[in-house]
Amino acid sequence: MFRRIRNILGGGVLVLLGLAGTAACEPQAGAASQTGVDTLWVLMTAFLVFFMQAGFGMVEAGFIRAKNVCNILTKNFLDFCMASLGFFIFGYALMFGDGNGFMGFTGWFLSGAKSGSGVPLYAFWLFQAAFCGAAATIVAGGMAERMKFPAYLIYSFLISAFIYPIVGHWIWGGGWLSKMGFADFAGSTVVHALGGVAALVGTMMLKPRTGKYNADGSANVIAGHSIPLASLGVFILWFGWFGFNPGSTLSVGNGELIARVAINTNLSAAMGGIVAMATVWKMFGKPDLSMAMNGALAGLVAITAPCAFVDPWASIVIGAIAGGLVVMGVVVLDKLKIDDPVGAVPVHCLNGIWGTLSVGIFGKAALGLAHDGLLYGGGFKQLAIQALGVGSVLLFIVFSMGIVFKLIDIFLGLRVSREEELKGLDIGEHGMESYAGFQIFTTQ
Amino acid sequence: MFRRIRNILGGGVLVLLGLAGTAACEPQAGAASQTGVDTLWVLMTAFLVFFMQAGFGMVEAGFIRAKNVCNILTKNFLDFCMASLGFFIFGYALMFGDGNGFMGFTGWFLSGAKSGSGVPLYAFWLFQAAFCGAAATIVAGGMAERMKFPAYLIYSFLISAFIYPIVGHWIWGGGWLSKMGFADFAGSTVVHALGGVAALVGTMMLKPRTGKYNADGSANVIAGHSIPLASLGVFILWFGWFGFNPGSTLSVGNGELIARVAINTNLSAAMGGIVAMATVWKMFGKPDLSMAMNGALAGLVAITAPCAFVDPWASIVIGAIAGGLVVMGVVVLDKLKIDDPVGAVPVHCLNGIWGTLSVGIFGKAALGLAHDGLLYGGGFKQLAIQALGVGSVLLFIVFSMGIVFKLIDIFLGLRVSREEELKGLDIGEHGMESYAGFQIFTTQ
Amino acid sequence: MFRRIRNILGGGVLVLLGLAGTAACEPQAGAASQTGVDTLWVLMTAFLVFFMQAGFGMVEAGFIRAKNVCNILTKNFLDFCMASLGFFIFGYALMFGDGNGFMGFTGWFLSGAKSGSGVPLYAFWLFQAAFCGAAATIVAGGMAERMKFPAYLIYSFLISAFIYPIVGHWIWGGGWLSKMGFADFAGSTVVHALGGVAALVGTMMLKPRTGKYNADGSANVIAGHSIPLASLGVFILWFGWFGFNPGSTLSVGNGELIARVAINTNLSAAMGGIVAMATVWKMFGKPDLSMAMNGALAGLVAITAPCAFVDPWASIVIGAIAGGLVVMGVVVLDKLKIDDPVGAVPVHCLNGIWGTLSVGIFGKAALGLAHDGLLYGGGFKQLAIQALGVGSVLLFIVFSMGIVFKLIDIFLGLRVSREEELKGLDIGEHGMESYAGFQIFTTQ
Amino acid sequence: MKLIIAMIQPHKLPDVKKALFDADVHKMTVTNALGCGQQKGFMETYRGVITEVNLLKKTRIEIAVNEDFLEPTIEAIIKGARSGNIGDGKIFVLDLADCVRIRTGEKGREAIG
Amino acid sequence: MKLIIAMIQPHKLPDVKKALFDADVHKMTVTNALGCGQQKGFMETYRGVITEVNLLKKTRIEIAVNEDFLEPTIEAIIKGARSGNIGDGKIFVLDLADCVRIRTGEKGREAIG
Amino acid sequence: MKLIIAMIQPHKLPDVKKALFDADVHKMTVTNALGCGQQKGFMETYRGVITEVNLLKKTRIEIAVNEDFLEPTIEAIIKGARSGNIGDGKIFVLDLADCVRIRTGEKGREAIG
Ligand SMILES: Nc1ncnc2c1ncn2[C@@H]1O[C@H](COP(=O)(O)OP(=O)(O)O)[C@@H](O)[C@H]1O
Ligand SMILES: Nc1ncnc2c1ncn2[C@@H]1O[C@H](COP(=O)(O)OP(=O)(O)O)[C@@H](O)[C@H]1O
Ligand SMILES: Nc1ncnc2c1ncn2[C@@H]1O[C@H](COP(=O)(O)OP(=O)(O)O)[C@@H](O)[C@H]1O
Repeated sequence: MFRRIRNILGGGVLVLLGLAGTAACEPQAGAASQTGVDTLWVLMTAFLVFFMQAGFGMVEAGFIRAKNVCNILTKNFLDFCMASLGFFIFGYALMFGDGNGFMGFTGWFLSGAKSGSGVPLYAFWLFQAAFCGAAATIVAGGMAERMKFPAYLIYSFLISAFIYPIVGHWIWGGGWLSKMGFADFAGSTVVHALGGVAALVGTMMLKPRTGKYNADGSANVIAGHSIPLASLGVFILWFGWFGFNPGSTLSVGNGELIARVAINTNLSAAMGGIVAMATVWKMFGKPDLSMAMNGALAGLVAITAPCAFVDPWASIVIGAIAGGLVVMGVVVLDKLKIDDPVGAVPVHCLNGIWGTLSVGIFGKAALGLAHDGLLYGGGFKQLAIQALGVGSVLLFIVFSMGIVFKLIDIFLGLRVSREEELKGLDIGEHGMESYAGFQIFTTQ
Repeated sequence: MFRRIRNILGGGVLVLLGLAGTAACEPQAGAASQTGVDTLWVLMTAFLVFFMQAGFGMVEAGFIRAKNVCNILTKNFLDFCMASLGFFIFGYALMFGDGNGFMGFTGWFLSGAKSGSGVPLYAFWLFQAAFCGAAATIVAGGMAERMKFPAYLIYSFLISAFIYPIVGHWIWGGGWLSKMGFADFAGSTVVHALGGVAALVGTMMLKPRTGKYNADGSANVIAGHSIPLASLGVFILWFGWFGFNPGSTLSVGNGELIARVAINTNLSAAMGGIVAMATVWKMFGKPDLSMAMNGALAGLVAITAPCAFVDPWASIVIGAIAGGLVVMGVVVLDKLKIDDPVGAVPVHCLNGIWGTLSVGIFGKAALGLAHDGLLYGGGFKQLAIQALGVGSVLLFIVFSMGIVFKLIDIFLGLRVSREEELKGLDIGEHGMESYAGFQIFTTQ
Repeated sequence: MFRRIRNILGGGVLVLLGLAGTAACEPQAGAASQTGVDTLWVLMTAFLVFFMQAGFGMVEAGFIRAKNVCNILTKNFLDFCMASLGFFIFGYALMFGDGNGFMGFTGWFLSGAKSGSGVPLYAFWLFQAAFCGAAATIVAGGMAERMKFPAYLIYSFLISAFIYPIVGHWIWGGGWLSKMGFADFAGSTVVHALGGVAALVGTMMLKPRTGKYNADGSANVIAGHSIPLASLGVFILWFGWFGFNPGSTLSVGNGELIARVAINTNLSAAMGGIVAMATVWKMFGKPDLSMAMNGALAGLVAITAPCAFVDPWASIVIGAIAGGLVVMGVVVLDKLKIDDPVGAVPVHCLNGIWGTLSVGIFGKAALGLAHDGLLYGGGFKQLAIQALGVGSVLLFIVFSMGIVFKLIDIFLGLRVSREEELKGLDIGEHGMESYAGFQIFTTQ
Repeated sequence: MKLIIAMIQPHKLPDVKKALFDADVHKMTVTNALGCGQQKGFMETYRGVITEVNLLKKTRIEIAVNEDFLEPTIEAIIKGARSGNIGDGKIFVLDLADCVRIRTGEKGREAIG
Repeated sequence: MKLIIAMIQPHKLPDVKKALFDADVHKMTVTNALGCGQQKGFMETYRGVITEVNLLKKTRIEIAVNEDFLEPTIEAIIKGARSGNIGDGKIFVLDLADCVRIRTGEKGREAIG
Repeated sequence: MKLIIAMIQPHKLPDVKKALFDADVHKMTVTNALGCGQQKGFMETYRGVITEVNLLKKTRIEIAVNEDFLEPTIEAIIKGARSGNIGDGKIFVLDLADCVRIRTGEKGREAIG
């Protein structure tokens, strides 16, 4: 291997340099190349973001019944594959290609595409593709235990190849929102509000799971089949978020910025977990781990937009509010009889919105924001932009995903048959069981 | 995103630089900033250390009965949240603030706090906070399956906000032990001996689990409910330890030191696993995976203090001894009827001590130690300092944690009722099951 | 801690520098050392490769029956420990020591050993050792559910201490194949074809599991006991592969190369998953997750050799073919009544071969290859070398491992008794159950 | 006294329980079972092998009752479990020689309820 | 010959086994069950929804005995399983028409032990 | 009508099923059980503690048949389950007072098959 490297570093790389023609001026001997280090950083964090896929899978699987586990894991697995492909062929061009304020037009199949930052195109693409996959998979949880598999495949290709990239273009691709100074550092809106509201649309179209709500409107417990799986998943997500947010700097710089983003991410998550736990304990008499974990995720989602623009104390406040919001969200959804098995909507949609707005409240111009936030005397300027931005994204998604799901429903059907739902989608859709040999009550 | 970055790297960061005022002299164009790279390193390893939290959770959960899994996972999850908060408000100030040899007094809420190394304060804090969380969670395992949840919450806040930081100050915060030349590179004493002995105190106060020991003093098997979970956890811990030890260099330098720390960490763990497996096989006739895994963890704990000061062959010896020690430890504890469900005491306490002492035996002044170790003709100087250090920490913890647990016991009660223990803490404390639908014998 | 570092970075490291005598010329103040950054990169990726061990464990465990889970996990755990030890004592010397074209002779116990790249020896060793462990563990899956534990321990020491290093020397250690310009960037041949064919030899010697094939030659389903475990494992492997391939650059350079390797790795995996899913769906009527996951692994294995030498579009093609191959492979093996419980042979052997050959088809001299690939007008030159290389490795392994397994069989026996197989190896070999308390049907 | 053993479709358990409570039968023991009968199984496909699984998940209910409760209980089970499709299950009735309540040591008819 | 079926609290199984061995009854079959009776269930709370679970974990023991062993066995079970609290469980006795030992083909009384 | 309850070695289930089908008995209910009998258990060793596990995994089969099917069914079970070793298991036969097919409400002999 290393001998291969030798002559690559001899001939190869120079050639590469020639080919790729990066601006990076060669540092003097012995010193590391800045572009190299930034690429290392972007790749490492991209790997972490990729790993979140496992986190989503475990959380979603853990929170549903054993009879549908194989199905959700297949969706979760395939949507990342689909996203990689779709974002390679169409997505990147739409998101980062040259075009107008609404979408990009150049760089299909990455041919002739340009990197969106100082690092090489391929590294930048991988980082962005991992984000795209995350947005796609959020929906799986909300629509779990009753959505047809083929329908899901189509959905996941469409969202990652077209819908996500377009919104991404608005905000990160130099589109109209970014021009307005809308700030979403790592994707509270682009990834989470987008995925969360898509899940909301989808779960409402699907209708609740059989047996979730009683005639009198009261809800039943449909307990998740594996708390350890869910808990592992949450830790993996938290771990991955350290790639998601700090990596979004796309550059190491002198370390100040990445350090700030990292500490804010952690504090908000921790506080979200504590507050959610306290709230649910107070409201329902028991410290419910599933809620505490949702709370931490809520904190992570909320801090995603502001993480670079706020001080640690602010991230604690943002996380605390997120933790409360998520519990309320879960309760309200049940009141509205909207059945979201894993809490995708309260976590990603609700707190995606909250996080985006919080930039306008706690953000500091000194940290690179267009205007100071409300608390720093910047008035409502930034807050208004934030509201406009997230609002228009929500509208766009409700509209576009509404059509997508409707069409799929008409041509394929979104929901499995009642029999299949009772037997479980693992047997129905995949002809296999997730826990062969285990004795499991499928009475619910 | 990247456009945001642009103007951050334009305006923002410069401002940041101004604000933060790091010593880092700007490298010439094209070359990566050393501070930046060190920050990248510290953050990446901090993320790995954070991920160990998942490892602890899975190991502890896997080694106990299914009926208490949700409870231990909640403790494990919440204690990290608590640690983040407590270490932010009080802990960091006590540990790294200016003060006397016993504790620091400045930098509450990090306001006005200074970084303890070349990297930015926020990065340094995150790395330290992750360590603090690890120390706190060790105790959960030893006290598993019978400790009240609220009692645990209080404990975990106290240890991470006050007790751990004070000990940390002595050794890493410029306190009296560090002044004496006591060497604990990555925390065999600070984290592991501390957590392990706290677990010992706690488990002795709690008394054994119902049905663990028979009238005749013989012990019963209370088998862990999921070996795969435990095994996954051990791999995650091992993986995280590559952040725990190498990251403690807090700087990349020319790579020599981090490479040495990494190889030592790996060799000691591997050897610990092999020797523990061999020992248990010889003693009890079967190769018991749970012991082999404890052996690897023992090797990791033991090498944590010396990893920077010894040669690879020494780390193999250190690991081998650790592997033997852990098996003996488990056996002896059972003889003494001290019920430690997951082996927290043999792994963390016993080998934390061994690791700390081993510095005085195998350590080399040439590698940055105050005095050469016993084997390098340095005589007992270093060894004595090591013994004194770990000894005083043990005393301090036995004393302080003894009081903490006693007070909690008096005002809240430490242990759940016998009925609740029989039914399982998941139902009793959290009103939910960890494996809904699964048929599980709860006859034990 | 950090104070320790201070004087290390003061005195210590300089000493280290002296001792280790790396060529690295000191960069000017403020700039990061290139060697340091490369070491950081190699270590981080080595950690990821280590983590793959967990992935292998979970995949193998998930795909077999509950009664044998503890056994496979013990094998998987111990073989890494064995590999660390064996590769330290003998392996490295044989692989990277000075010697002839067939093997190296110098550097036993790393004493006097030289690093194979610009990074310090210890970092280089760790990276290589993690690879060695991966090769060893592949076999566990193919021989699962019926191989004696002691037999496995011996096997795993032999392969990692002697057989793997010799092949490694040929290709990465400056041996005869590397001299010929054989290109295997990250180990499609060295690690995967080698491990896969060893698994083939082993599983054929062991004979199929009782009840796998009927008198009439038809096969029975022996379902894996936990799809979530398997799915988690696949994600961990994919995650780890981002260390496996990009890390094999052993240097960050200006980022171009590591970025290329990373994107190729991801695209091939994603495409492999999609195609395998489609194929199995078409052939057997259901989208089988276990196959889709095997497909992604197949894509990863296949791209391992060419990842640095091809363009993204090519990696998509390579992955697609790999996805199809793996399904065919599984089907054919069943026809031949070769019982490979987890698909080790189709994934690692078949696609290790395919990946190695693909270099000769899609590879570009401009990217550091000796000759242009078939599609770039280089004719069959490179392809012939590739075929020769992988062919001779296969021969060598079939021969050497054949002897190893035969001898073990004669002196210890390879296979457990029929009774033990029926009861399960967990109880038979380890005297414990993997899921204590759970009700599991062991009727198969 | 009789011991009633019913094998039903798992997802019918909630309905059966409800029907039994309405017929105020409040005591029962439920176990998890696999059943093989007229109902045809499903095709399992795994790693390229297809087989029919004909042992299907069923739920088994045991209820000890006094004679006067026999009919109402059977009615209730049928009411709750019947869908009209193959696989609805069976009810078996056995003579119960004796019954003891462990807590009190009571025997026979009083011990049942 | 009789077939004794006992539903007990899971955590009482070790005691019951001990009591049975003392009464030298060494053969039994144990299954996992859910029971519903006087004993009130527990409140399950999950993601903001609270429901009562009234199917509680029980352990079901089957023992085939000859008449002369009937009483001692019942005694033993009561001895081991009784706590005096609601939920202790029940013992059901059925007439056993026949019994076969698969290994030897023996029938009737000899086959039981 | 009779109710046959057989406790067999788990790994014998496929053979027993086959034997039953050949004797064309196609309906049965299977449950997972733990058995304690002459067969000695195995030594469990975990974290330095060794204990004997004497509750071994067994499979429990319930088959309701009409008299004329009784013998053939017992034969079939023996044929499938017998290995000649201790632990092969037992077959218990109970009188079945009544049988109802939930789907149709049929009672007695017709309901069995
Ligand atoms: N003779 C029998 N003995 C034991 N269990 C039976 C018998 N007949 C039916 N069962 C149980 O009843 C279930 C439903 O029976 P099945 O024949 O599938 O439907 P139906 O009774 O509606 O024709 C079976 O799966 C089996 O568990
Ligand atoms: N009539 C019955 N039929 C079937 N099982 C019963 C019956 N009565 C009690 N059981 C079983 O016995 C268990 C204990 O009964 P319960 O009424 O709760 O306590 P107790 O018998 O002490 O009043 C129940 O959970 C149930 O499993
Ligand atoms: N008297 C009995 N009552 C209940 N179950 C029994 C009885 N005798 C045997 N069994 C069941 O049959 C199984 C096999 O019995 P065992 O005595 O081990 O073998 P064998 O019957 O060949 O002597 C036991 O594990 C138990 O489940």
